[in-house]
Amino acid sequence: MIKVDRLTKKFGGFTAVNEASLEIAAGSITGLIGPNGAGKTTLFNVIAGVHKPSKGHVYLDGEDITGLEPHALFHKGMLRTFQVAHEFFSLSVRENLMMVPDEQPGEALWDVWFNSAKVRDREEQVRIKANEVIEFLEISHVADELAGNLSGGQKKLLELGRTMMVDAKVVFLDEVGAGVNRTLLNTIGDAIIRLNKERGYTFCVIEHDMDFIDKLCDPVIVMAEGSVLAQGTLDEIKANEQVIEAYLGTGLKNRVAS
Amino acid sequence: AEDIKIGVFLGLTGPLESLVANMAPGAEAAIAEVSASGKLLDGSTVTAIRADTTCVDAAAATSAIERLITSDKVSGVVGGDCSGVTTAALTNVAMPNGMVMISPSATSPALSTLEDNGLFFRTAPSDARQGVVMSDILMDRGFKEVALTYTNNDYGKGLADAFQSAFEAAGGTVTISSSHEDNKADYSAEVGALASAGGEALVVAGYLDSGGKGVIQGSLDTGAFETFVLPDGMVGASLPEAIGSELNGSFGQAPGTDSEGAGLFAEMATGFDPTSPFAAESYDAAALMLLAMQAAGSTDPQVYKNNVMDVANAPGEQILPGQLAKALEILAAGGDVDYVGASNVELIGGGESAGNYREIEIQGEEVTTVGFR
Amino acid sequence: MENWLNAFALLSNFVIVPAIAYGSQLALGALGVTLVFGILRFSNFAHGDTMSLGTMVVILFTWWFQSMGINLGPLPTALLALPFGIFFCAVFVLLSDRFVYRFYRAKRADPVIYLIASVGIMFITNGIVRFIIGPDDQNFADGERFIIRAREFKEMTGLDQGVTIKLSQGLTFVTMIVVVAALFWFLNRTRSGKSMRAYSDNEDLALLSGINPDKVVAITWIIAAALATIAGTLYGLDKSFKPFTYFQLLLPIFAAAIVGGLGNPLGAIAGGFVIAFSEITITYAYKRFVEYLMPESWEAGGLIQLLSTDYKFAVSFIILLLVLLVRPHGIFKGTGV
Amino acid sequence: MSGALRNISYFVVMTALIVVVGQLQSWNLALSILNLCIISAIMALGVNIQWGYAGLFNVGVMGFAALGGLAAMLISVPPVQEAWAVGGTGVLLGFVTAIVTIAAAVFTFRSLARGTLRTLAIIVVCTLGYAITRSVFDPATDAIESVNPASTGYLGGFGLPILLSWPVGGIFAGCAAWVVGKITLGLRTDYLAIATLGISEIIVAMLKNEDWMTRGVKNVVGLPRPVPFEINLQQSQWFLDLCAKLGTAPVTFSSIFVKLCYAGLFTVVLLVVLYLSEKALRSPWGRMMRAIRDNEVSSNAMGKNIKARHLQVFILGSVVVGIAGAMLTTLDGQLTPASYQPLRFTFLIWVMVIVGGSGNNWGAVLGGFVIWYFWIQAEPLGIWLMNLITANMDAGSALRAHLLDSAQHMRLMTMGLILLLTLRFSPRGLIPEGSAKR
Amino acid sequence: MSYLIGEGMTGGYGSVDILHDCTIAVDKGEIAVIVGPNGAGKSTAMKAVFGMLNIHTGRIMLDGEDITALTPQARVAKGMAFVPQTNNIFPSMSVEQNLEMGAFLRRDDINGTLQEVYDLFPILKQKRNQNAGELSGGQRQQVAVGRALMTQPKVLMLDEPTAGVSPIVMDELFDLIIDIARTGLSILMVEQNARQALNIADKGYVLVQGRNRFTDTGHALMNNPDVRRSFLGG
Ligand SMILES: Nc1ncnc2c1ncn2[C@@H]1O[C@H](COP(=O)(O)OP(=O)(O)OP(=O)(O)O)[C@@H](O)[C@H]1O
Ligand SMILES: Nc1ncnc2c1ncn2[C@@H]1O[C@H](COP(=O)(O)OP(=O)(O)OP(=O)(O)O)[C@@H](O)[C@H]1O
Ligand SMILES: [Mg+2]
Ligand SMILES: [Mg+2]
Repeated sequence: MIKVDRLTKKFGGFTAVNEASLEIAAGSITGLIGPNGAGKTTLFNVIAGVHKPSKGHVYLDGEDITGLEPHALFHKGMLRTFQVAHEFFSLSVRENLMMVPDEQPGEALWDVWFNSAKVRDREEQVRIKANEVIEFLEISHVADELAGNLSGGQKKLLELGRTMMVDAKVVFLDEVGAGVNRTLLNTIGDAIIRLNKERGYTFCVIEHDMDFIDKLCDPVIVMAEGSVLAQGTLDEIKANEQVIEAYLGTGLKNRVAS
Repeated sequence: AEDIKIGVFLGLTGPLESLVANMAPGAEAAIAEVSASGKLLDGSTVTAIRADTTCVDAAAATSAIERLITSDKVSGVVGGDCSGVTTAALTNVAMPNGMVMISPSATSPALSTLEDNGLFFRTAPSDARQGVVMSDILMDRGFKEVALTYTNNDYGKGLADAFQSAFEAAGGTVTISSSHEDNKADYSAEVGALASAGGEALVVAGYLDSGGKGVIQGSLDTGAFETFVLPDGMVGASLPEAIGSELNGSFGQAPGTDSEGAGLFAEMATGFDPTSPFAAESYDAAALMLLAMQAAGSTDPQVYKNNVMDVANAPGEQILPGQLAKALEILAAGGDVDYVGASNVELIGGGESAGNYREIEIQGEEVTTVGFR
Repeated sequence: MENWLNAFALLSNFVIVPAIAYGSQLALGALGVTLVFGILRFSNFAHGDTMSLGTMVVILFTWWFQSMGINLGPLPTALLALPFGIFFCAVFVLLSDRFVYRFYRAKRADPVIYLIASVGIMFITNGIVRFIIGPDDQNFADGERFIIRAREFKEMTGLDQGVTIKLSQGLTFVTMIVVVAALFWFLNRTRSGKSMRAYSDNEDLALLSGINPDKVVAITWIIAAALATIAGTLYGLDKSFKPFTYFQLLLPIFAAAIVGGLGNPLGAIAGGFVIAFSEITITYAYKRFVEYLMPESWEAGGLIQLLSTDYKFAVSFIILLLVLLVRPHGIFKGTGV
Repeated sequence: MSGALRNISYFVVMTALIVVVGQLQSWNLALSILNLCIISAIMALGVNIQWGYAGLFNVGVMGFAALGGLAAMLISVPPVQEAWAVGGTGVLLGFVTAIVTIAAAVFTFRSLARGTLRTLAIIVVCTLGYAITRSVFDPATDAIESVNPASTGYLGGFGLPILLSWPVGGIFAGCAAWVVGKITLGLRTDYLAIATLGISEIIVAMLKNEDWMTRGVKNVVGLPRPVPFEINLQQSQWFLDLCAKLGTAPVTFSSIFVKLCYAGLFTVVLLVVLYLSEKALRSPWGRMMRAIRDNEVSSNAMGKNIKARHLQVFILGSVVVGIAGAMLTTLDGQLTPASYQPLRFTFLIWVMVIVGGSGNNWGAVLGGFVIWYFWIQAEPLGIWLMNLITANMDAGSALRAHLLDSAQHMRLMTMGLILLLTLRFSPRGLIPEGSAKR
Repeated sequence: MSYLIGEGMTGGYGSVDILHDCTIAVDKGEIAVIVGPNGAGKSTAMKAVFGMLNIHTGRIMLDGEDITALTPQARVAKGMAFVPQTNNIFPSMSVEQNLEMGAFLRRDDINGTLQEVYDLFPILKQKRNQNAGELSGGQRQQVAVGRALMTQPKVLMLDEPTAGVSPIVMDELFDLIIDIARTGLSILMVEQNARQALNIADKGYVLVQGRNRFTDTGHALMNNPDVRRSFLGG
């Protein structure tokens, strides 16, 4: 579904992504892991059109989408979350979700001024959808709170919630789990699996929580220093010496006995 | 006897505020003089009420004069200053309310033809006349080629246009005519362009404490010009004071036939600079208005508007600054006066100053009158 | 050869020297704006009037010194009065911070609120200055006026064209260099300077590092007041002092600070020069200059002026636009709110 | 006090303030203030659309208002036949060559590949075009400007009803906004601010210096009015009859009548603009705009086309400002290019928006009213204040004289104080964003 | 009495209280961990302890001294250090300057500590001259923790220090925290990687809706099935 072909991204003299090539199969939940600074987020940003690549191409279903604007990619069914939450701070939580759906008649001034009925109908549908998502993310009690006043983890949930507002083809999740309560994260994981199974969404997930990766992802791609280091099932990856050294480590050295 | 109020409607804030700082007290001096004399309309007192034209904001000026006329209930308005706000105030407020306005400084030729129901007068001559006078002075002094800079408002532009056509008609050449904006940070660009165009002298149709001064200073410093031609907005004691001996030899003209009125005015002025441009005209505007009331025996603008021309012009006894009490007496006795005042007022046509000029030259760092035109 | 020298002298006299002097003046003003923006993160519209307030105090002290017969010989007496001006200006600015800005800081207000509040302060300062010294033009320069005069230059070199350099121009230029160097050193090398940068970067975290925000703010204001007074005084010495002009100075100063890159001291200088040079070079009439460079017989048909001085302001803004289109954050990358 | 109640009470107090002026000073003054309050409110709405909805820091308000003013003049003034005769064709030809030049430049840009050649070709095309344009344009404008310069010296306008100029003013401003937006909307806040400020200065510089079009600093006075002239009213019988019936003096009432006519027209515009703005703000469109303002990166990722939306809102706001500009010139009855000063036309409007409460239409309207009211009333207030202070002073004292003499400068100070006090007590504006909503 | 106590804290950001009589304490050489669902008030409690938020009842005691009225910067001078959950770096200062700012109040030579931080987070040494705002999420987190370590505090408060850092760095961080605690410092941290954190904790707090729900030793909480199911992800 997504094919990344020898993609390079440089910031000044520094190469954040270096000739990375990978593929995300349609219908898969692909994990993307790697040490801090490996270039995972940068890769996402290039795919999603936030950064222009220095070299290389990105294809969506065979179509070259390199360098398209993010809003154009959204219309092609590609959604993403941000590692650092990018909430709309002066909108309420519900409004944050309601602004997402595409081609709302209420976003054209003509309809707003002269076709209120149509606007109202659609608005009602969107509101229902938003309430479902809020319910699911267990943030009903802050549904009317300004998003800027949410706790760190709630913002991450909202970030995820926005991708659930529309029917997407492929969703990129950048560390949705960081800062999210583990019990809730399990529920989120279940939802992702369900969306994947029932609706056929493709996911690409960056995470540092191996339990979460374990639960969801197959295959897993490991990045290091801008390039793809390894690829395979999680078990294969866990056995990979290089990956252990660069990323996974061997656990706590000096545990305290209580 | 009543308590008469006169509006002083000038740009107390805004680009002309530094000139107005001397104009408003000028007008108030005449008002105070008349009030103190106790001879106006059986011992009426007169008070001045200030209002701000802002010089540039027509909307604010309109509201300000609206307040003067409809709320403070003034019997006449001395002002406005800048032509833009003056026309707005006149057409939108003064005319509908039948109020007399005497402007000390709106010199735009366009005001001559504006329909005013006989309510508008001015003690400053129209630029058209001054342009011709200035051209004559230059020709007589043998200047054939000058550079010209003017402040980019109706006063400067009007004067520059009038001068240029007169000068060129007389066979002179204007090497460059370029505008400058007042109160700006720097005039090097203007000086550079003027210097490059060259000329025997630089005509500066600006204001003496603002862009005009800046351009002269810059030209002297860089050695671009040595002689400057100074029209009324540039004539005042503060200019040679600020610039110093280098200005000696520059010349120009200002309204007035003899220096007597101006001299008297200078003596009586306290707390403001009587030689500042339009200060004398302001005094005259106020004096004229009050004398007209006395002549008409009424403070109703619709009545006394017909007396303004009479008191301003011959026949009658000549009245100088400081002699307002005398004039009031004469008028009360049914006599006739010819108000000369500080700037030698002579009104013609549609109620504007005839434009008699004294030719001045800067000698020994002072403005000296060297002749009359 | 002589023609070339003459041409160069001509250009120096009418373009290069004035542009450098004017550029330095703008740069000094822009430094104050840029500093407040860099540390306190808002565009301070009161800066022009702060300049006029500081200068007013300097003038009053200068007059007092002059009346007592104290002077600095060839240098203007105003330099002696400068510390007093800075002191009073700083007191005023600190008071305005205490009674106005501090409240919004506690509220975490939007930068635009500070901006509008600074408009309020501008009006008030404006009123105070006109109240004390009046709206008139004031002269307070004394001492030597010129470093070199056009006439002397011609005698010295035997050229047709002279070059004038005023003492005030020289002073401004030197001061500008010194002030920028000092500011740069202060911000990057001293503890206080670093704490100021940290504060501007992340106010909360600055607290967590033990930085006292009140002190940072106070230092910023004191430096801004000093910069304003110095800039205002030098400007007044070179031109003259008139409150309204200082208010009008605000625009080119902001333009300079922004083309240079807001919040960056070097940017203020670059910006000042960009504005000054574009104003002067584009509206200069190159007729004489070209005549020197061309063969004897050649005579210029017109003034060879790219644009009339009517559009002087417009020109500097067009240049500004062009710069911003190429470098959206100014010449030296500035910060943006 | 609940939010809604407080907001209503603000408007009640504002009305009361105007009534007080009517009672204590004069109704003429009160109406004159009211009319400008309405115009200010419309301008503030325009700025609020840009800043409050979308966070676009447009400091070029002055330029758009000036374009509106230009429209008022061009639409209403009768053409100057003589000027058209001597220079009309030249000017039109000049426009044609200018357009051809731009077209040629665009064509060159499109047809050549990126590189030095293209740059050079474009420079050549532009220089040539500029030279040719100037060579047809300059003689024509010179000719026009020398036609009776003291009273005309320009082409005049179209001699149409001046009311038509209000929408046209909006269109002028909108077209300019399109160009400006295309160029500058990529810039961030303060940089956008100075860019728009610069453009507005350029627009005003053109109005001031292109005498063939606007008479420049010589002003065009005596524009036709959409309402009757007071003098005519004072002479018409029906009006005198009406006065007799109402028992008022014809002179005073004629002024009041005219002002009421204006007030009626302005109110209609204000209500229409306010209705449309409110509707837009409370719609998904408004929500999207606020989202864009909060975070461009993520709203872009949510499928919103930031550039297009910014351009849209920039144009909308500018149109509103342009309409208000045309209305103002209509009310003044003259086009005074020199009166377009940033302090008055840009910063004052900004003060209105912020004091009123940015992001809230009612706030912008209230801000327009409050600030304009005090902008005018600060003068008598300042004088009154000074009189109060000096009341107990020795009549001859120099300090007293000085204080009274400086009263006018107290006007700005009073304004400053009012501004700071309002902001102090409602730091997010009198009617903050969102307060009327939930 | 514990070294640092936030006792009976009640308060919030505006009119609504977020914390309700919440108590958090940590002793010398101890590690205390706060866990709980998102929005429970964990970060709020930390801020309250650091004086970045008004509490209307309750008090904060440090080493027996009531510091409730002190400003945050004064608490820093008393030897407290805090890594907030968000906005925890100076984005337009370089990594090294960020670390230097941590040592702002120190007058002694900071090079030793700087070296220790670089040893702990080698990537930061590589990036020392880069602006912190240009770092990856995990790298920023390392800068934030590094900055706090630079203060050489007596109490170290960390709000989700391991969010977004890779497993290997997380392990090292926990190792370090244990080491630090052994030198006699008090450590108070919020964690969502709760099992790892409780594993090394002497004391654990479970906060729900601004109230203390469970308080016990780390291991006891880990082994409490209720806690596991509801808060630790099973
Ligand atoms: N704007 C930028 N300018 C310069 N360098 C950058 C910029 N953005 C990222 N980098 C560098 O690129 C590298 C890759 O960063 P990226 O954010 O992609 O890492 P990551 O794999 O997502 O790490 P993490 O797991 O910590 O989020 C990092 O070393 C970072 O310092
Ligand atoms: N600045 C603020 N203004 C108003 N309310 C806030 C603010 N910050 C947080 N809140 C509210 O306070 C509650 C507690 O927030 P807090 O940040 O303490 O949660 P937390 O326990 O740290 O959660 P997380 O694990 O998600 O970080 C939340 O419901 C949040 O909406
Ligand atoms: Mg990342
Ligand atoms: Mg938290």
